[in-house]
Amino acid sequence: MTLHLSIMLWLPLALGVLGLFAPPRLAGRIALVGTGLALAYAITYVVDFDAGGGLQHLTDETWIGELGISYKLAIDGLNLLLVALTAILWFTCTLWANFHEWERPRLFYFHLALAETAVLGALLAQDLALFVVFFDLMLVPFFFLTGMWGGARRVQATMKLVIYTLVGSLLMLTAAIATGVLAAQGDPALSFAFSDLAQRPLAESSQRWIFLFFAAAFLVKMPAFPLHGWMPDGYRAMPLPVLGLFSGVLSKVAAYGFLRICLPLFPDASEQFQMLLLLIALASILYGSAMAFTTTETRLILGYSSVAQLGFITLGIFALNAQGAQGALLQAFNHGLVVAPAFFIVALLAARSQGSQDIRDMGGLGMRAPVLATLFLIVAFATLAMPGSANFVGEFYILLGVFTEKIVIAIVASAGVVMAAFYTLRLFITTLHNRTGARVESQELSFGEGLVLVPLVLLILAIALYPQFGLKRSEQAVTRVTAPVQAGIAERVGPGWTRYAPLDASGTPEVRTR
Amino acid sequence: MAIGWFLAVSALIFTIGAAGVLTRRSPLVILLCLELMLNAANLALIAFARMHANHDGQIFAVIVMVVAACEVTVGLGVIVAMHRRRLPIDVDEMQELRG
Amino acid sequence: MTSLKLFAWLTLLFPLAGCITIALLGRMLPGRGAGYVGTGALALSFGSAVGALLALLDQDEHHRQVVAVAWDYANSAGVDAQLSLLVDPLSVFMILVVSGVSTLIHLYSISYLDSDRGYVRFFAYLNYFVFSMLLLVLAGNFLILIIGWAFVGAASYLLISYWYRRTTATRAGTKAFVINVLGDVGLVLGTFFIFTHVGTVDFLATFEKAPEVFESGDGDLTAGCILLLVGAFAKSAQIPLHTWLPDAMEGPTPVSALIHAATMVTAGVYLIARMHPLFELAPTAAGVGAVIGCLTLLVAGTIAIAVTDLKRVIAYSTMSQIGYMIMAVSAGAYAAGLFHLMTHAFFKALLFMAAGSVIAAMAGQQDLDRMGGFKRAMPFTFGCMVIGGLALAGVPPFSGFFSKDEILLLIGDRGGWYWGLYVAGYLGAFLTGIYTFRMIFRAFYGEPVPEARELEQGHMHHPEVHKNPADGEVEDTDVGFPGPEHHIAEREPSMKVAMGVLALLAVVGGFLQIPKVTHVIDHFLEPTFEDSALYHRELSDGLLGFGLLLGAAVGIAGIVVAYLIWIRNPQIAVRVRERLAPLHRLFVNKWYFDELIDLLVVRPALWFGAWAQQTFERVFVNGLLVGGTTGVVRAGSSAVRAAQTGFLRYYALLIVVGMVVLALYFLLNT
Amino acid sequence: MGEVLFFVAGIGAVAGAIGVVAVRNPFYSVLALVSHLLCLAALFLLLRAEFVAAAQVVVYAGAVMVLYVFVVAYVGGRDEPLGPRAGSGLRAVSAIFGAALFLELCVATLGSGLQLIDSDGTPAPASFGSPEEIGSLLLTKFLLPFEVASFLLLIAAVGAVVLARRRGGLTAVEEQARYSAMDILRPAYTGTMAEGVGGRHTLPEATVTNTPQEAEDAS
Repeated sequence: MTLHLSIMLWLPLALGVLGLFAPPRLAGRIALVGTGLALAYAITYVVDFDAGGGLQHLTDETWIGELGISYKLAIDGLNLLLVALTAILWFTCTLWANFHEWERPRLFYFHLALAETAVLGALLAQDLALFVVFFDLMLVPFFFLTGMWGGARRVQATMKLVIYTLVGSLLMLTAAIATGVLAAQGDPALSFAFSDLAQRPLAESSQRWIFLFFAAAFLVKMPAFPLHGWMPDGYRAMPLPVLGLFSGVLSKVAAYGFLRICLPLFPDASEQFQMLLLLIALASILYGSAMAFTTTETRLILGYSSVAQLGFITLGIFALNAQGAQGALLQAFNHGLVVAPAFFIVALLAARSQGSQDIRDMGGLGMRAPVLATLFLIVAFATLAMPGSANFVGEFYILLGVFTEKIVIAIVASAGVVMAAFYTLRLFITTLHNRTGARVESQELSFGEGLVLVPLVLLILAIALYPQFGLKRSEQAVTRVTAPVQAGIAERVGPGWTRYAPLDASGTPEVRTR
Repeated sequence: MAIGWFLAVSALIFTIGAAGVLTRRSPLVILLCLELMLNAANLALIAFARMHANHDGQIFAVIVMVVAACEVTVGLGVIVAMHRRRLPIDVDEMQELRG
Repeated sequence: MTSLKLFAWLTLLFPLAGCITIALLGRMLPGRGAGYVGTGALALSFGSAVGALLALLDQDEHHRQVVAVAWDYANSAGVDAQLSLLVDPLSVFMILVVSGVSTLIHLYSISYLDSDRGYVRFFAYLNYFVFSMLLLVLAGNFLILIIGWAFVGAASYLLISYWYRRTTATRAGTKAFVINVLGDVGLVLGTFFIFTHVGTVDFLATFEKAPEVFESGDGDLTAGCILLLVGAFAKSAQIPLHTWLPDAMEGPTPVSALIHAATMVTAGVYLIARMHPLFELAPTAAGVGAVIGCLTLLVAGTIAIAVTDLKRVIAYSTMSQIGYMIMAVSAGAYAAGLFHLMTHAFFKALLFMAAGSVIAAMAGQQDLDRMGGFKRAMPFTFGCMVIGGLALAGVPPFSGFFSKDEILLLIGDRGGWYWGLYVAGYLGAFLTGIYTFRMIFRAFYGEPVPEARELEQGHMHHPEVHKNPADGEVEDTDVGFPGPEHHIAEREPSMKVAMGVLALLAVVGGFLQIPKVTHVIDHFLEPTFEDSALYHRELSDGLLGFGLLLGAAVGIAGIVVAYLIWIRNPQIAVRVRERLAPLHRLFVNKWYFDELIDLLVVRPALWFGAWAQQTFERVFVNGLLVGGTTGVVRAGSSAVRAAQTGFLRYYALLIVVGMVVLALYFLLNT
Repeated sequence: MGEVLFFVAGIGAVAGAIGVVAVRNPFYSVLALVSHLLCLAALFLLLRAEFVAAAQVVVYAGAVMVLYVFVVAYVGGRDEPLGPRAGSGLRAVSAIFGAALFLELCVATLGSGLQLIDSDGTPAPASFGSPEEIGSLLLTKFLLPFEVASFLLLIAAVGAVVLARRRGGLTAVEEQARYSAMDILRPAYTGTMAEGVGGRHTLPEATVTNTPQEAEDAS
């Protein structure tokens, strides 16, 4: 029972509130201190993490006793990487924001800080109700950040975003309440803690609709095809650091939700709807890729590529085995780490071509900017999951996981890898290479821009050299998360249920690890 | 005199006040009608206090008077502000809430 | 043991260190500093490779497979990938070839690219490429192999698109990269097929388990091996994934020499040789490889006769030669295939360097139609070109003769349908003779062109306006094109040294393995192929003698035909072209492979993208889903809005009504 | 005596109420309300609520109504058309529901079956409803509501001043451009209390005169 997680969780918000009362030009610095302290905490957790232990740094207090809602926070292998990702990206995005002028800065940084607290809360929560509260709280700051500091047509974009995600959130709220109430039927004490819910399996019929409700909420947030209608407008309108955070972190919280809630709590439904979710993921991959190589707006290319990448992550999750989940988790971390600098770079490119977001107006931007070009190259290669990047390891695990379950889907999905190579290179070449665009001025990175980008890129390189760092820390958690589904499948089909089961030394197919 | 009579008078005054709120157009008069309704409630409260020989109802009435005074002050302030801004002193002219 | 591992790591790390040093500090180095640093790093790497060779030879015959592990790379959830190197005769052989040839090509590039503004970038890329290639051949498991595989693809892209201001170059780079990624995906899926059965990605463990797990001809193994072949074909430019290689000639000539002739494109050969325990268990897959290799060598040979771009002729020749190698290793002639890989690296790099020298003299112009008569102006280049050409055509005693003929002999020895491949191989050898000397005769003989005349008088030709030779586009800035100056071998000692060494190797390289006389390669590689059923084969003397004679005759016949057509009587060429117009059109258009792939893959993908963008997104996502949602919300809100009249008294009435109803409810309930 | 008084006062109260609603001129409405309040005070006395009756007369009929009269005089006590602009249907519906409300109230109170409803009430001590009793209750049992009510009055007074103040200071557009946390304490469009009572117009002018030199002198 420690206070540390609570401190980490509320620190950004506390400093955000402090910033409200500070002079406007100090607000950004104060928010930076808040995110920096959270980052320091996150680093400590990552270093301190015990790969073999379960929930760590547990905080468990009764919040609303009558409803069985507790204030329960903990770190485990499942959320460790994402907490680190959140802290890293928030710090860099705040740093980025600090180099720019904002209207009403105090309010801006306050919302930014509030958003970090909300996301960290959703990730750390070990109680379903608490998760739902924080998950919905995430929407509030992003509503204001997009609506007040956004670009053209921000009101329309905000409305779309809010309506889409609110519908999802309402479904999720209903489903969460139903989960708690239905689970407590045999047992009088209502409880929303994940650990309790996991021990009170639901009937298969109720699992089914509850699962679909949760899935809808998560798929909208990701966004997955065909629920991505808010994405183009939203991505066009969001101010840049916010966009990096939204695409880099928020979509991952949805993927995390699948792993934390759907798989362990609704194993039967997960198995039943596996094919549906796999097909949605596959459609996201193919559709997102196809859109990414036809659209000419830089932000949308990255946006649709995110749709495709999240398709891969979903694919990994619904392989329903440890390899797929492991890959999905690693990929969530990697994609977040990659997409944020990609958005920064896209913003830099837009600034160098007089604000245009269209690749047809760009070209030759790399001519006088070798550092920018190198950074973009590394980020681009990581985005397209080139082997050697940690993204590749993630995709390798994902495809391997799906391959052992549904071989055809894995083979079709791998077409997405080829398409990713094409659209990423297209983005890279049409902006940095080729003939210089008419209104383009090639210019090297400024010091501040380098300060934000270089550490991120170094981090990408570091994790590429040693992806085991993330894998080792999450292995136990993903095995635990997929165990109920695997147990269910094994029970139904019996041992050696797939001919692609790994063999043990004696050459007989071994039963999958529980 | 039986308590029931007082209550009947209270009900009558309350209804008259409500009718006034519903029919009059001047916000000033509407405020007056609200006073009527509050006073009707006061009368009922005091009647019940007498019925049980308990002071609580009277205290209630005093508090209601305070609230009524507050409401009057703020309401009149609004009317004065409206007048300052040369807005029509007519509730039918104000349809800001129309969807 | 430890010194062997150390040398292997050093071989790998020197180019990486060189790349990082050049990238970070290159701009501070004066003049050709970056070039010297890059070449120095490569020379150290080659030294380490030699060290590794010596250390390996010190090992006992049966302990020549050493795994060097650095750290866990991805070791969880059943996957057991470590960052490990497999040092055995095969990989040491490969690192020797790669680092050796690379060092020479670096040396050549020091002068050749001297006036390019991207000098530093070029050497950083080139070092990165060598690092990647060494990683590929040293990889100790599938994951690391795939990483090296993709890294060389990326390096290849970067170097093809090196003159990034040219749209032709960036387009060629994209094409190469995408096709290579396709190969990566094939490799990944192939790995899955194998991994799901053997449960490990480590090479040695896989090879050890494979015979236990798979029966010969197992369906999954065949599928896996064919997918591995997809990777090999994409990288080694075999039909139908070869279309990127000719386009890759957009890159600077040293790049063509190093990546697209000597090293990277032969990775497919290495892959099949490395996977030989698997391919021997999946004979169908091996057969596919042999047939495709054979087809490629014929198709590429025919195209090489027809195209007029100097570098593309050599590129198609490369395709064709790799066809021989793929055919060889697929048919079990491992040592012969790898031997040819080595000799090919020598003479093909030499040919490209010589071609680069000619192109420099032509100020970037690559069209054979506009060349001629360079023999007197560039004697050294001419000499190198002829040595390379003779080696390529397989004229004894040049290196190509021994390696190519050993391949064909071993294939003929397999018997059965392999006889078809045997015959096709000799047909290909005949074509090789023709196109090689067509190229040499047209560039060096005949009436000297103005550029050649100028050079004879001691002046290099310099165009007034710099243009992209591929599409005539004028270069608009000072970066991203070859630069104003050009450098030829006759004037640059470093180019001369590099070409001279390679010419020497192209002449004597074949003596390493003369049938019945020397068996250096065979013996050296034996530990790797110890368990192979096809490795230890003895050829009968009759076949051997007949094959060697036939090989020499076919090569020389090709040269004679070329001489008759292009020197003796140039009208023959025109007449043949007219007589066989449809065939010529087919060859010049490269058998329409580009068009076919365009029709089958690119267009449908683009069409789907456009459809998704313009129709689906608008109608379904925006119209139905977004529009539907907002429509429902809007209809609901307008219904509620009708109730909002804005009249204060109306709201008051609603309150009264509510009160009445509520009171009524309670009254009725009591 | 009690009955007579009840009927006189009751009829007076109802008549006053009808007067408030029916008269067209707001000024007369106020006067009618005053008479209504006085009659009501008499009814309070009959119910032995002496303190409340007194407060009713002094505070309500006296102070509050004076405020009304002032405002009516300030705004201009013009006659207003009684007919509603918004459809006559509203009027009919109002009448129906008004009548229904009255009926329901009567049924609810008179038909409730309360035992004491037909009596004169529980016998009470002589001191019932006296200022002492009410006073001691207000300061003991009902201390908190009492204090809250006084605070509410204070807020209402301040609010009225803010609402009715003379406008000055920043223009609306400028104010809207800058939001800060201080807005919670001093919302936009409000200005300062000083402005409200018509004193200094803007705060900055007053502070600008404070030069560093003066500040030093002051310390």
